[in-house]
Amino acid sequence: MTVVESIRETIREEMRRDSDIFIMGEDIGPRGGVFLATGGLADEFGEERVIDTPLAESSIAGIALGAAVNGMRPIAEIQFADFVWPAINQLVGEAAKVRYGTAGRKFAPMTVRVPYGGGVRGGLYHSQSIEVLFAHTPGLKVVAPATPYDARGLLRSAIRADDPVIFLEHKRTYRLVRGEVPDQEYTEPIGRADIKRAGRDLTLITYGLMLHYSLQAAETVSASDGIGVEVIDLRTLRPIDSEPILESVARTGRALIVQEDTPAVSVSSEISAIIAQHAFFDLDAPVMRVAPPELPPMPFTPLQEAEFMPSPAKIATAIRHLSEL
Amino acid sequence: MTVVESIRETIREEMRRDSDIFIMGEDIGPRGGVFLATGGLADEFGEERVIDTPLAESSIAGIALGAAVNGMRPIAEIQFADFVWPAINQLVGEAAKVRYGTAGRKFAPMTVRVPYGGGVRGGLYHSQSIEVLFAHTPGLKVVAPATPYDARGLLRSAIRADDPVIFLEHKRTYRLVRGEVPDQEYTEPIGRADIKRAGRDLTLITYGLMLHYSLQAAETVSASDGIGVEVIDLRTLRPIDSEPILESVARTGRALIVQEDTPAVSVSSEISAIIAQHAFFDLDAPVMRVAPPELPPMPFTPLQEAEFMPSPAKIATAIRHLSEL
Amino acid sequence: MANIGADPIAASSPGHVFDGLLSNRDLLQMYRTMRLSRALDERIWMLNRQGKAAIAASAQGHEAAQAGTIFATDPARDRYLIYYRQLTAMLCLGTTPVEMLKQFLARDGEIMSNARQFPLHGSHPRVDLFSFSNVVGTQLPQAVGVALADKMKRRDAVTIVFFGDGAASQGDCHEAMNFAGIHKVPVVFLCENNRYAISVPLKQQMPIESIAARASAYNIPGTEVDGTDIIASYEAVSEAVTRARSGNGASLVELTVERLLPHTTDDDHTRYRSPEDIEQMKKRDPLPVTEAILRRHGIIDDEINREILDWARREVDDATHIAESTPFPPAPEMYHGLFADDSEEIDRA
Amino acid sequence: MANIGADPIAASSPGHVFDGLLSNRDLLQMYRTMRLSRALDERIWMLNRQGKAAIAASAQGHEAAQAGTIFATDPARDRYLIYYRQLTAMLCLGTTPVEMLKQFLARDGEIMSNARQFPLHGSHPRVDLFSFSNVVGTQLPQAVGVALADKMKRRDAVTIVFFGDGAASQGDCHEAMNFAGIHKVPVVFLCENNRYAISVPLKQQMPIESIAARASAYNIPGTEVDGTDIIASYEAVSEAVTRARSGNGASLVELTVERLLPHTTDDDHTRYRSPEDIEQMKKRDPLPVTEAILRRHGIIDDEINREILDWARREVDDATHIAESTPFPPAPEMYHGLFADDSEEIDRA
Ligand SMILES: Cc1ncc(C[n+]2csc(CCOP(=O)(O)OP(=O)(O)O)c2C)c(N)n1
Ligand SMILES: Cc1ncc(C[n+]2csc(CCOP(=O)(O)OP(=O)(O)O)c2C)c(N)n1
Ligand SMILES: [Mg+2]
Ligand SMILES: [Mg+2]
Repeated sequence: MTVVESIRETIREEMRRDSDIFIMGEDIGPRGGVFLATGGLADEFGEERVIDTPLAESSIAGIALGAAVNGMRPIAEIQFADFVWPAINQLVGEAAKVRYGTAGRKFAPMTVRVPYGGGVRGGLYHSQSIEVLFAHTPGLKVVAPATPYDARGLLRSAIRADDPVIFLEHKRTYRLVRGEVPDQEYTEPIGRADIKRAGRDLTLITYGLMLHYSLQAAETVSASDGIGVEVIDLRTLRPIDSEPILESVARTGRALIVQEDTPAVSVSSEISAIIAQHAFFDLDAPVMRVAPPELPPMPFTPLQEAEFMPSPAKIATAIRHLSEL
Repeated sequence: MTVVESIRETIREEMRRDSDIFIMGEDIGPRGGVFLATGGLADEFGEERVIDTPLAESSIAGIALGAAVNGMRPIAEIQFADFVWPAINQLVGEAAKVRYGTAGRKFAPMTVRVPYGGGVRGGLYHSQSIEVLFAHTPGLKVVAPATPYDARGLLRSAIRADDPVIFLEHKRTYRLVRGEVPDQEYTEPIGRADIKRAGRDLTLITYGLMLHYSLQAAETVSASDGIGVEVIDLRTLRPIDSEPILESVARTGRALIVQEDTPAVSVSSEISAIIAQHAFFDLDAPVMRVAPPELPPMPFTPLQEAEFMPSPAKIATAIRHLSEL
Repeated sequence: MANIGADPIAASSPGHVFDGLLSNRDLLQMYRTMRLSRALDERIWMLNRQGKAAIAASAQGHEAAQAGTIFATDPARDRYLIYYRQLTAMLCLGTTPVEMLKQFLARDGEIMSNARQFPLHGSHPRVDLFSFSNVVGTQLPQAVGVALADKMKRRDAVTIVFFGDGAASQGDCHEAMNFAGIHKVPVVFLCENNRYAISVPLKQQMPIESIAARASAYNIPGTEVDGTDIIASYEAVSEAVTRARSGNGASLVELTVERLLPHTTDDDHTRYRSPEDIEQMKKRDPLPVTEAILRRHGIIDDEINREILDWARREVDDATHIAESTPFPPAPEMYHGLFADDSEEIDRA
Repeated sequence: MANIGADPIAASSPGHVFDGLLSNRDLLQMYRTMRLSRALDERIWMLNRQGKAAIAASAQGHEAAQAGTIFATDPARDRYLIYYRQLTAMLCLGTTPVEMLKQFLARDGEIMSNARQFPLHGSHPRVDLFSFSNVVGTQLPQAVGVALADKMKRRDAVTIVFFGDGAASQGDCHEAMNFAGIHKVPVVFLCENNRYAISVPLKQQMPIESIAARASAYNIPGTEVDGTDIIASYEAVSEAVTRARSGNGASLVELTVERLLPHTTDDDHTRYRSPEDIEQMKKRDPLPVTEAILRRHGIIDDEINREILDWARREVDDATHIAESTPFPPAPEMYHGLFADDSEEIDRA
């Protein structure tokens, strides 16, 4: 099953289970969403539970928030992450603070699905990574699965959570990444990283599409240089699960963080800070990062998009470099 | 002269110098701004160059952007940082990418003044620190002066810059902080940190109001424990000036980052990451941070606001702790 | 006050054909609450001047509009998204003076947010009411979402969302009214137009005179009413509420009022309001206007009015005493309630 | 084509009293450009199907509206904020087929952003035109700012900002029109209403039929015109431009058109458009409509029309050849031009 199929089927099952769940967004109805993540749902659940909204992201978020505090469990789709900016006020300014600001009396069980990421010839406005602000904001949970299995388990947890969850779906993984997904119902806990590959020599921390590129790179360097890379998939960007990272670095003494987002003041900065504070005496080498240049993500023209994106080859090079320090 | 006076006089002088400069925002006209940062300017320059706008931050930013690309040098005021969220789309989504996205043909010489920060009994919506997303975004420059001298020199540079500058003014420093400001015209370069206090034992990196709390703490520990703290004022949050930080850490072997913003995925994370990567072999101890808890900044009620804010005492404790590691 | 009949009257003030069900008692109750609101409002301003209340926005001038509005709704089933200028509405909804003062003094047990937020922000223990933030305009799409949920669940509840003329300039106002118009959700957009957004006068906020005139852009009814007239306000809101309750969707009601005091205790409106403007607006103080209506209907006389004024002052004095003798919430309390699962530990500062 | 007179005629199509100055030659020029646009549009779609163009949004159905609009403006002094569906407008503004194809093929020397952006995004080397982003609606406040600058500097320039029916739902649309109404800036809000925002039909986007009807909320004139009628479009825009030029401020012109193809090459509109809807809309293809007008005025006959069609195909064939044989921009070029001061080195990936 692909990532997008697993998301669609999870939404379908949850909507069958709980009539308080409804979905809203642009083109999610008869069109089935521009990525078909909601394909067929309008037919099954009708237009009252599958609402095609006007082109207005702030109200998509604000209306979902209002419905959530009044007993519903909305799943809002922002068509592309690049268009989440108009909704920031309602998500970061409002939704994140509802429970805290009412001393626990009101709360917002809402899930905001945000397809993000590049390597899809999306240019400056269909390629963005937008996790930084959400991952910084107290009151939000931010999930970024990379496999069909994790997407399904984490989306279930997100939909059932009683607080707002920003659910990040990497567009490039939608159809590219396939994987086994058990039929029986299961959930994956929000806030838990997952070791996707064991290794003794170096700890690589990543998420999203970069997980797959990193796993490729890990195979390459293990074959070519016999370097054992432990690959940790963050899966949740807020709260960050530091235990497995620190535990792994304690064993390997080397940490490499790989992300698609630009590096300055980002998730990779925080991982590095956590390691530099809590695993300092375990480190044998500097904490290194693989990330794009400090430019707006990302040029439309192919040679430049390729230059911009981290690749398995670039990651492998960084691994070799770090293991020699 | 206070910080707010130095800002007001700088705007006045620049507007006298260059007729392309105009200011816009809520209540900046006859009211003179809610902090009086634009007091008297409407009288001097008239309502065509001092525009009281409707209550609509997205259009404040978008209109300033449009005017900037058409030859003007707008200075837009967002009344409180907590209300910048509706403008994110026009600032981060649009303004930051104008020059890059037109291959250099169009550009936006605009300054966006954003009063931010807490310790002013502002509660959850008049206390926020909002620098993270701006500091993360390629195409923006982000300035956060802490003294009247720096505010004046950096605001001049911001207004004269040919690219968008987010100019962060800490509300608590407005009247609290006084300092000498030369009469003759001068500028301070954007992108340069400044060593505000020399010290041999520990490097403290900070900005904004926390600079002043950190300097107090530095005096305390030097008197009480003879610890020599070097205090670096970032002044610019994008691009971050790493040289003086690395150079200082190379001498002290210890780094403490102090910020008012919540720590996860923040400016302090990036400083820590820079040190962990480029000064690793100089470090004698973990890179530590002083920052508030991971809660929405910040409770209105006084005991909780005090608990939330880093204080000179908390900073002094952290300095002592780190210098014993 | 046994001498006041409770039987409905055909109340009428010049220019109004009143066909509602306001009884003498209702009108008296409204008036008493307005007097209480005014007395409390004046006390709060004083507490700020004494350095005890960090900040306050005054409801003075908005009292009739708010009383008329709340009395046209049903607190037992309706929902309210308020903003900071709604002291009178809060009192009409049964909030006590002590509860209000604890907000301004940020004391322990404050009902809306346990003093984490500014006064009038948070939610209410007895009424379905909230104001999540100080960010002007955000409540409008939220209200539409609240009403959408009720529509989906076929619940008999109307959502009243309050906003000022300033909020009408926000993109969120457009998006909210547009969606409400499309989906016919049971919401009443209640604009208290006091002609100023802090210092910005209406003519610099919008190129038209009336916000209600925009209702047609969203295919909803819009009415502009004199918000100093408590009966007119009551009637206009009643109609909108009835419309929403009977499944006919949203309405926009604009109540024109005066902001008798500066924007907040931090403001000085002589910087931007002309002496004439200030003089003129005082003539539209809703309290004397309402007092006159009640006198005309023989609901109050000098004696009763004095009783009411004395009662209001006593209430406020007692409440001030209680609130001031209440401690601040302890610091550690702030570490709780960020998430449903409180076990997710927040590291101490 | 020497057999075509250039002298002005009283052009008229059913229902229009034409008092503009469109000459035969103008009409012919418009029609030729529309034919070129259509041929180029079809070629671009084909290049996408061949895997050579990553994405394309088609102007098919919008040609008359765009030609009529551009001919009512003055490219030498006016300013244009466009969006992605404006191939015809770009050609009317003098952009060549090669320049357009390089955008869709992301080739070196692409004029708008050197292929950093999607087609039709960036700016123009010869016309003051830009489209900074794909974020629908953002251009509206930006256009107001552009026009505000011209007003401040007393420059004789009108800003035309194009947007779709979908963009009208954005808060930015409200904020932009409100400010434009207050400050009377020289801007024309030009809505190409094709009744769909991707798959969302008008009735789910707004509770009213016409976007122009909202103009009154901003105290600006609003007109709705059949955008398949090139003369009507020209007239409506001329009036708005004249108004702006003479210092009377903003206008909203809504041109109703059809989107003849799916939203983009990634879309399949049979998922959400009924066969009847698709059949109906084809009847409003502006090309046959315009051809008929020109034939009626004796501006073209079969022979001239064939010449035009052949010319358009040749132009597109030649352009395709040139564009396809142009290389992609080299990778290192991406590291330049983030800031005025390019010396601020960007570390290589
Ligand atoms: C988004 C946003 N921008 C600015 C502010 C600062 N501010 C607080 S109240 C106010 C004026 C509101 O005016 P109006 O909506 O008319 O309400 P009124 O105070 O007049 O009752 C402003 C600008 C804010 N709270 N939120
Ligand atoms: C803010 C934003 N949200 C969503 C999108 C995705 N999107 C691109 S075009 C479009 C529909 C636009 O419809 P309309 O404005 O009517 O223009 P049309 O394509 O019909 O000409 C959408 C939803 C976007 N580009 N920007
Ligand atoms: Mg007002
Ligand atoms: Mg459309």
